[in-house]
Amino acid sequence: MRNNNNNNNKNDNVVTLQDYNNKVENQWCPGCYNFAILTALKRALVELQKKPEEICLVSGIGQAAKTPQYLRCNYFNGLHGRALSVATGVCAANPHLTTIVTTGDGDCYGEGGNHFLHTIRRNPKFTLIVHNNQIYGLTKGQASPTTDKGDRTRLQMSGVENYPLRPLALAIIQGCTFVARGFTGDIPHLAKLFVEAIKHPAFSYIDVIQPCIIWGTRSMNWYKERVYQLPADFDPSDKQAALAKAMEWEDKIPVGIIYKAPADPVFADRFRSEVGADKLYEAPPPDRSVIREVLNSYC
Amino acid sequence: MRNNNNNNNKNDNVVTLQDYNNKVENQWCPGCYNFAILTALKRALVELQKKPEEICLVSGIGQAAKTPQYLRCNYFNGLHGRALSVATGVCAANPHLTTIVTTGDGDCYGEGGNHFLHTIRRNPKFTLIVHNNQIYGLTKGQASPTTDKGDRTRLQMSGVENYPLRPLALAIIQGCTFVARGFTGDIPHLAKLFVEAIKHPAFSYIDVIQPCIIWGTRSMNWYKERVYQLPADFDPSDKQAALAKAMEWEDKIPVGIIYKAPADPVFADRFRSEVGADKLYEAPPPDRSVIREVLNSYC
Amino acid sequence: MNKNDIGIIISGAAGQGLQTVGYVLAKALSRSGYEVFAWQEYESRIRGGSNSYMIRVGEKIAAAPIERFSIFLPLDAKSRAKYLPLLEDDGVLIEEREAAGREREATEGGPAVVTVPFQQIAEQQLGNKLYANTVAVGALAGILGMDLAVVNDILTEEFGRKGAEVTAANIAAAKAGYDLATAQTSAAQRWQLPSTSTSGAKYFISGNETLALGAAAAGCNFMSAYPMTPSTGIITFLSAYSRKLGVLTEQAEDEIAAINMAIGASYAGARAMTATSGGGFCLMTEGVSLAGMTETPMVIVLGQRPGPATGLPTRTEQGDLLFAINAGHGEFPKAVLAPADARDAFYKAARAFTLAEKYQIPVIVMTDQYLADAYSTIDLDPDLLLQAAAGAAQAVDGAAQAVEVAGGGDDQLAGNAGAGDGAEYYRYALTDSGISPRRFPGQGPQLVCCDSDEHDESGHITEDLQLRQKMVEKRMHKLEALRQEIAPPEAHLVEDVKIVLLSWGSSRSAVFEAVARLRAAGHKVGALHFTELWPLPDYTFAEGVRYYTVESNAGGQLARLLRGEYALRLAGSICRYDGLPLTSSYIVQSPVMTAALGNGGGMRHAQ
Amino acid sequence: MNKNDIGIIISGAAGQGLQTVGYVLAKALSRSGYEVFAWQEYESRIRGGSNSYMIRVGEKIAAAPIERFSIFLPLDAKSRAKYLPLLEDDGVLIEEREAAGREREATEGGPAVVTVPFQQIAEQQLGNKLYANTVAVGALAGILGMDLAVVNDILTEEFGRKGAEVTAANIAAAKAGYDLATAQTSAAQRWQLPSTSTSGAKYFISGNETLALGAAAAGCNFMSAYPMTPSTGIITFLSAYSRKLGVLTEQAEDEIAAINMAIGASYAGARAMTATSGGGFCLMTEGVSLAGMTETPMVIVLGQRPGPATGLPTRTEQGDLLFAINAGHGEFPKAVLAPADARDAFYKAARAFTLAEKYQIPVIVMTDQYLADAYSTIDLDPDLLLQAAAGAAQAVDGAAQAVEVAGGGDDQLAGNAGAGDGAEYYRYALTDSGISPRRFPGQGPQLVCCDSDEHDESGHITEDLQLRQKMVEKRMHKLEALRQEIAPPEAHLVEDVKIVLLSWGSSRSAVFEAVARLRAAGHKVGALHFTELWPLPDYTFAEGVRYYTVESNAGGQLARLLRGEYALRLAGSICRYDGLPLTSSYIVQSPVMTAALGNGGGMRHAQ
Ligand SMILES: Cc1ncc(C[n+]2csc(CCOP(=O)(O)OP(=O)(O)O)c2C)c(N)n1
Ligand SMILES: Cc1ncc(C[n+]2csc(CCOP(=O)(O)OP(=O)(O)O)c2C)c(N)n1
Ligand code: SF4
Ligand code: SF4
Ligand SMILES: [Mg+2]
Ligand SMILES: [Mg+2]
Repeated sequence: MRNNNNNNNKNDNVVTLQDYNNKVENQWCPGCYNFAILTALKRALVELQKKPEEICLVSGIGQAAKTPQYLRCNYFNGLHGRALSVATGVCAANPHLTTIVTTGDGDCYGEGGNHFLHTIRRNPKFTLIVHNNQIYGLTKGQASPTTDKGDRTRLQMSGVENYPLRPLALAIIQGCTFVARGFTGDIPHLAKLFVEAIKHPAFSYIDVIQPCIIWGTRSMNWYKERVYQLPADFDPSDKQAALAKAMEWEDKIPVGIIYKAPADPVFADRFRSEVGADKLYEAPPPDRSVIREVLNSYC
Repeated sequence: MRNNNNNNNKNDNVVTLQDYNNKVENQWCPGCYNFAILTALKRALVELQKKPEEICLVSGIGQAAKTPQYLRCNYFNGLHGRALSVATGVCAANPHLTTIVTTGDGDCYGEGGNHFLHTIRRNPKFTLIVHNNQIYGLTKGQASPTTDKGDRTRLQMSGVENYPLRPLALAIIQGCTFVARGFTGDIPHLAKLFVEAIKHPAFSYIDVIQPCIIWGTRSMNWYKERVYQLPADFDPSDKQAALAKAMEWEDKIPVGIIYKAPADPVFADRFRSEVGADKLYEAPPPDRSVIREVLNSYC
Repeated sequence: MNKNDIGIIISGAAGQGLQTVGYVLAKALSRSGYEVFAWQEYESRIRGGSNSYMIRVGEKIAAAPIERFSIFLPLDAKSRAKYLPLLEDDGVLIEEREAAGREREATEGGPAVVTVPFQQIAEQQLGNKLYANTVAVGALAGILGMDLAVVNDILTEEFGRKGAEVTAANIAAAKAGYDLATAQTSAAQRWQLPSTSTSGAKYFISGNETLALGAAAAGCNFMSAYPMTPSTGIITFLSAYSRKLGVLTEQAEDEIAAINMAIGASYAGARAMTATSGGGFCLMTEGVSLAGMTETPMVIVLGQRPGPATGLPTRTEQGDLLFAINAGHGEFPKAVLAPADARDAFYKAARAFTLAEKYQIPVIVMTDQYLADAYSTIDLDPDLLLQAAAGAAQAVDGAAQAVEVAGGGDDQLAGNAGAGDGAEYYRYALTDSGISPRRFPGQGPQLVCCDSDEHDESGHITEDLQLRQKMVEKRMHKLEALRQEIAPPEAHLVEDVKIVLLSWGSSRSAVFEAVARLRAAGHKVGALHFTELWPLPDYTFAEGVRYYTVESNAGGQLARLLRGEYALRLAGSICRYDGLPLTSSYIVQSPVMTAALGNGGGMRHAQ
Repeated sequence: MNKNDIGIIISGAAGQGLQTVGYVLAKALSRSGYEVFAWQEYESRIRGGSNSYMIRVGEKIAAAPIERFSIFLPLDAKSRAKYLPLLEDDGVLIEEREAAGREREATEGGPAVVTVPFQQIAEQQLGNKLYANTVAVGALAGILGMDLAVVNDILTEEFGRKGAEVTAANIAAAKAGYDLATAQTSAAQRWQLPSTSTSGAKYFISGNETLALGAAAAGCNFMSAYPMTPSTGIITFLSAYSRKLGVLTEQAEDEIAAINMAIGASYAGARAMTATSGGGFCLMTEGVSLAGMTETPMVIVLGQRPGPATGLPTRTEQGDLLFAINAGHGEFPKAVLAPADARDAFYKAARAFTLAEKYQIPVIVMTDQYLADAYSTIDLDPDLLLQAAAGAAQAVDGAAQAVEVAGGGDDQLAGNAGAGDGAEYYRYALTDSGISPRRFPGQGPQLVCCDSDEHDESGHITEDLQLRQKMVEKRMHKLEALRQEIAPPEAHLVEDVKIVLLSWGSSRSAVFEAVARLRAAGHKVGALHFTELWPLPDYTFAEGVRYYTVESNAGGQLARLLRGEYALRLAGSICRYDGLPLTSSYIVQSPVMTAALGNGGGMRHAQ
């Protein structure tokens, strides 16, 4: 009945990959590229020398959203589509946690589309990782918002008719200051992106190409033939250029940091500095005298 | 108990403004710029010589969403945030109606944000008119997604902290083929935009600047000083240029058709052509023999 | 004519300043030491229409709405026509003679008329029409025989920030109205209040405000919400006092975000709340279920208004009782509370947090537009405040407490669960009480894993169906202890009665007033009033009594609930569903009541 | 050992082809003329885990699940270990000797073992491991003594599109398995089915499929939905047959869009439906309320699964009854139906549309994972089909019909309402029945105005509170006529019994089977089964009977509902909430049943 969360830490203070392993049976299909994301994420956390108890993963529902199960750390695995809202609440209550959302394209852009739009505007300090397999994996192969036009699925039997969502461009428009695309075909590069994103002092976002080997409409090879790394001289601070890159698909698919700008103040920081609050579970309720003071204005 | 919907048509077949008048008491504030939108819309419908019974207005909840009450025509005034979904259903059931959504910035971009994203991708043939007063009017002055950063409202007393939504840019990214901005300070121009939008053979969208004289954070003058019409040589078919224009705000605010592209096939057309269906209320249920045929595959 | 319980109604269009007139007067009355109860009726628009601000005042009054009034001051012709029928024959009508379209309907034996040309005075004596409303306030103060000094104090507080000149002009305006009204002596003396002596601090405050303050006092430090009448006032209040009270408030993009943010914040250690009305609550129900499954404490305020759908957005109703109790898919424990009035709202808010933290459940607090917006004079006892805060504080360290409870169960388990840093920790440890040790992520080396799927003790997804059964039982088991501490209905004069009225939430004062009136008329009637509605505690209903529910809805939802829980046989329901609050007159004069009393309408005279 | 009612269980990991093995076998059995009932248990994952496909077959069987089986064929070691305890002692275990980690547990007197090296045969005789599953099908066919020709037909139908070669190989594989199994004669003969004669067309079909087809037959031509287990199969089916059946299907971005699209489509004249499960239903509740307020007919399928929150997404439960009945804020009429089985689902879907159109209300059809996924042999009578279609057709011109009903009321009104093109038209005309004339926008010059706010007869927003009251009464009044035509519970052997089981929805077959078993053991037990749950009709429960509810939930929701509606006193509830469907064994052996019978466990032997 229990999956032991025992602290695997050795006595020294160095965090290793092993600290992030747990004994939970993985439910993904053998060969699924979600494993690549899991590996890259663990490597990034080790590189950042974050302890499991400092991490808080938040997810919704779907294959991608199962990620927190397979990584020894704090997590909240909530409702389909709502991970961004939960994570915003987590950041509000405790800014010291390294909060990371692991979600799918259906979870984040479909059911959760409205939170995707508005969470970016709110700019809470956490990292959003979208496992974009362009399909609804867990529910057995319906089109997601990013499924390409014309692709046939288990539900869209004669082909998807909708224009595909371009999430990176949306994020740029919404004022996101760290927008990247990763690829499960290149784990070291992906891990590096994760490190950069987590280090970014504001909301950061990575859409990761993660072919679904069961229901996916495109093979790993299809992506491999198109994916290219942004050249060294690409300037991720140029918003218009970034927008153009963010719309690229079909023939060539850029990966890397597509847009990066100086971070704006993050959600709840102003409240925190003005009130002197830190972790909300340590905040005492207001003194009776304060309550009386407020009440007295109603005399 | 009844607001008479009596047909005001004279015996000839020419539609006049009067055909669109009804006797319903208007609940907007005297001087509200929603009246300008109402006027422009009536003029556009007259110019298009549409009969009231050919029109179907769909709205959500808010001041803007009251528009259908004040115009003699068919309408469905539904839930806050859900007008786009209802209108999609209307188009699916009856493509012969001229369907128009009149909604507010809170209704459409806040509560209804997810439908805004995905309805555009679906491309149903109707026109979306957003009365953008950058505020929640009906609920007495809370920030909407388009309220500018730093503006103080009844709820955001020390100023809005969120990055404002740029709805026109979002629409372009989502594949909308008719994207315009209108201004209640110029009714003839607004009416012309409405005419163009309704004529567009796919989903069309106009965001209309409509200062709220009660709760608004910017005055009509503030807008008047900044609004300019797109020059005649502006090419609305250039997506990148359109995106740049769509992001313009603060100092200069362009109005007019910002992006226009050839229309893609619209929602439900493929079904309709393959099935030979037209108005769904005229479609007979499948013949018993067809049901038997399907059942027989389960023998 | 009862000078100790006077009804005043002021009417006008939205945007006319009606609310300021009413509020200044009511607050001045309250400050003067009277008991004041004020409520409003308004349309869903920002300008125009016909609204009213109603005040009931006296030395000792029932804090309940009434149907007819003794003093009427209309600010415009349209609302004058609408509300004039509510004026008592022996009342007084204060009006601006000059206004167009107004016919003097007062006749011999009918209401007295006091003429005060508000606008003319404002313009001619004060140089600005804007002061007309303050002239009206002064006139009302005159009729009521108030001490103008108190009115001046309130005016200074209200207009002080607009500068000394504006304040002085307002004070002069009030005096002008006062003088003109008192000059018309015969009419004016009719409704002069008896003098009263102020005793102790009294607060003139609304249900939304007491609820918000009660929540903050109980340690609420995070509120996310999406605006929706009539609950918007709660986040508006907490935003205004955000820094002072230490409450982080956030307007969400929709109600789904609002509840999920609150759940996230609570998971990470905040005391979190959200507030909405029916339509928004619909959207939150999945989140309520999530809070139930993940055992995340949180408080949801459901400010009811008449449905279905958008309905009548600014009116009142109690139409969501069964929906709230059964809200959320699947089965999980929750508590549903419904404050009786603004005072109770303060304590119930604190109680909601206490129950939420203790049982790690969602708690729904049901109010309605009437309760949310109504103001009343409350004499809050600081010691009672202290008690409430202490009650809440008891649960502040939810984690520690839960560990103790858990310790009562399985020793080996408690050993693990309760141990300090570095030990094994199971968020959903199976315990005797069903309550598992709660910790917050980042609080120590223990990992806090919460899951929306069915999970094992550590919080990981499980497909073990035996464990599933145990987890259901663990969660549902919390309901049993919770039920033990839920308050039974408040019994009001139920000894030896043959008829008992059953009611819930905001209608208490109206129902108890109805009981008083019925008893005064010789009928043996009592009442049982519920403010804690789920789970319902064991309760024995006296035999040989006819039970009637009194509800602000059409479906008789309380009746259905009580039948479902107690298999109680009911004699009938008195239901109101026109958007207005229940009043003692409505209850007393309802056909069901009349039939119940078997006197064919003996109570049909007006209040 | 009952050769006329054999239980077969096949187990394996997700992705192993388990479903194909089971389906081919079950369909072949059905085609052979037996009654077949097949249901599944699966985890929420795409590969791996331990799933099972279960078949009950005989000449005449109860279409209900059972707990133990006579034939067991595991496809992997893990699931073998999990399900072996379910094999009867006199059963037969068919297995691949070679597989690693398998210990022969069969002993003298225990299950017979038939060894069929599926993989080896597939590889060596057919050149491809992929055919192993078909070898297994053949082995099962052999044990059951089936006519291989029927199996070959099904294989041809299933694999035909992959080419002649693949089909031929599959047929050869089946034969190899068949031969090897029948060669091991003693074991093989144990469970040979008696021969049967096919009579009439029988369909082997699931609840999701019959429900979808019933909807289409009733004229449903628009369906919008968001994928959610276990309801996804409905839109998948209608998408596959979209062109043939004339149903426009659309995957929405979320459940809120799904229901609002359907409402829009219905307003404009489509017959619209959506389907979801608990979490998605939460998000739809505001739309349900909108349909109630705007009087827009629509059908919502709520395929239940164990909650709360995400719960056990692929298992079964009846945990949403009270939530569904009370769903949506405010008060409005709705109907809630719950089909008893796949056959009933076909008719109930049509009935749902009929009621929705006639009363202009939302109708909720409650199924669950068990009913949605279970396949059974149904002998659908074309005439009955016709009747259902006709019943639906009766309401096809909802407008015309409603006008007639309206005509019964206020003559002057009906004159207006019913008049043809060009006349005045009031969408919400107040009528005696509460049903107003429905037209579609664009159908004629009449304007069709619908409002989510409280509205006047023309559909425009009103703040007239007297009209509000009338509109509430108009809407609620529809409930009364609706109640008249709601079916009472199906009475099953209730004459002269002392114990009656009360049940609802998908559990009928299991409950009736339990009744049969109890009666066979000499207990006077009957059953009342509900498939129409809201509004509940007038019904008189016999006195002197102990009533027990039987439910797939922990809260005893049917009990609470019946108490609330009938003030019925109940003796107890038999509840299952481990995610598995109710079975006659579960009911018969439950402690509550045992106590009820007062025989201390006399029925505790296994089925
Ligand atoms: C409210 C709600 N609606 C629908 C579902 C069913 N559901 C679970 S996962 C999922 C789609 C997941 O797609 P994606 O996010 O792309 O994740 P993937 O499985 O592809 O990684 C859906 C529709 C649900 N759990 N809750
Ligand atoms: C589900 C739900 N949430 C909240 C509301 C309350 N509400 C009504 S209108 C509105 C905002 C309207 O803003 P906008 O769309 O900008 O319209 P405006 O009044 O400014 O024209 C809100 C929050 C509601 N009716 N329903
Ligand atoms: S279904 Fe696709 S996304 Fe899901 S685990 Fe399998 S391969 Fe991965
Ligand atoms: S509140 Fe603002 S938007 Fe609403 S009617 Fe008044 S001026 Fe117009
Ligand atoms: Mg996906
Ligand atoms: Mg607005």
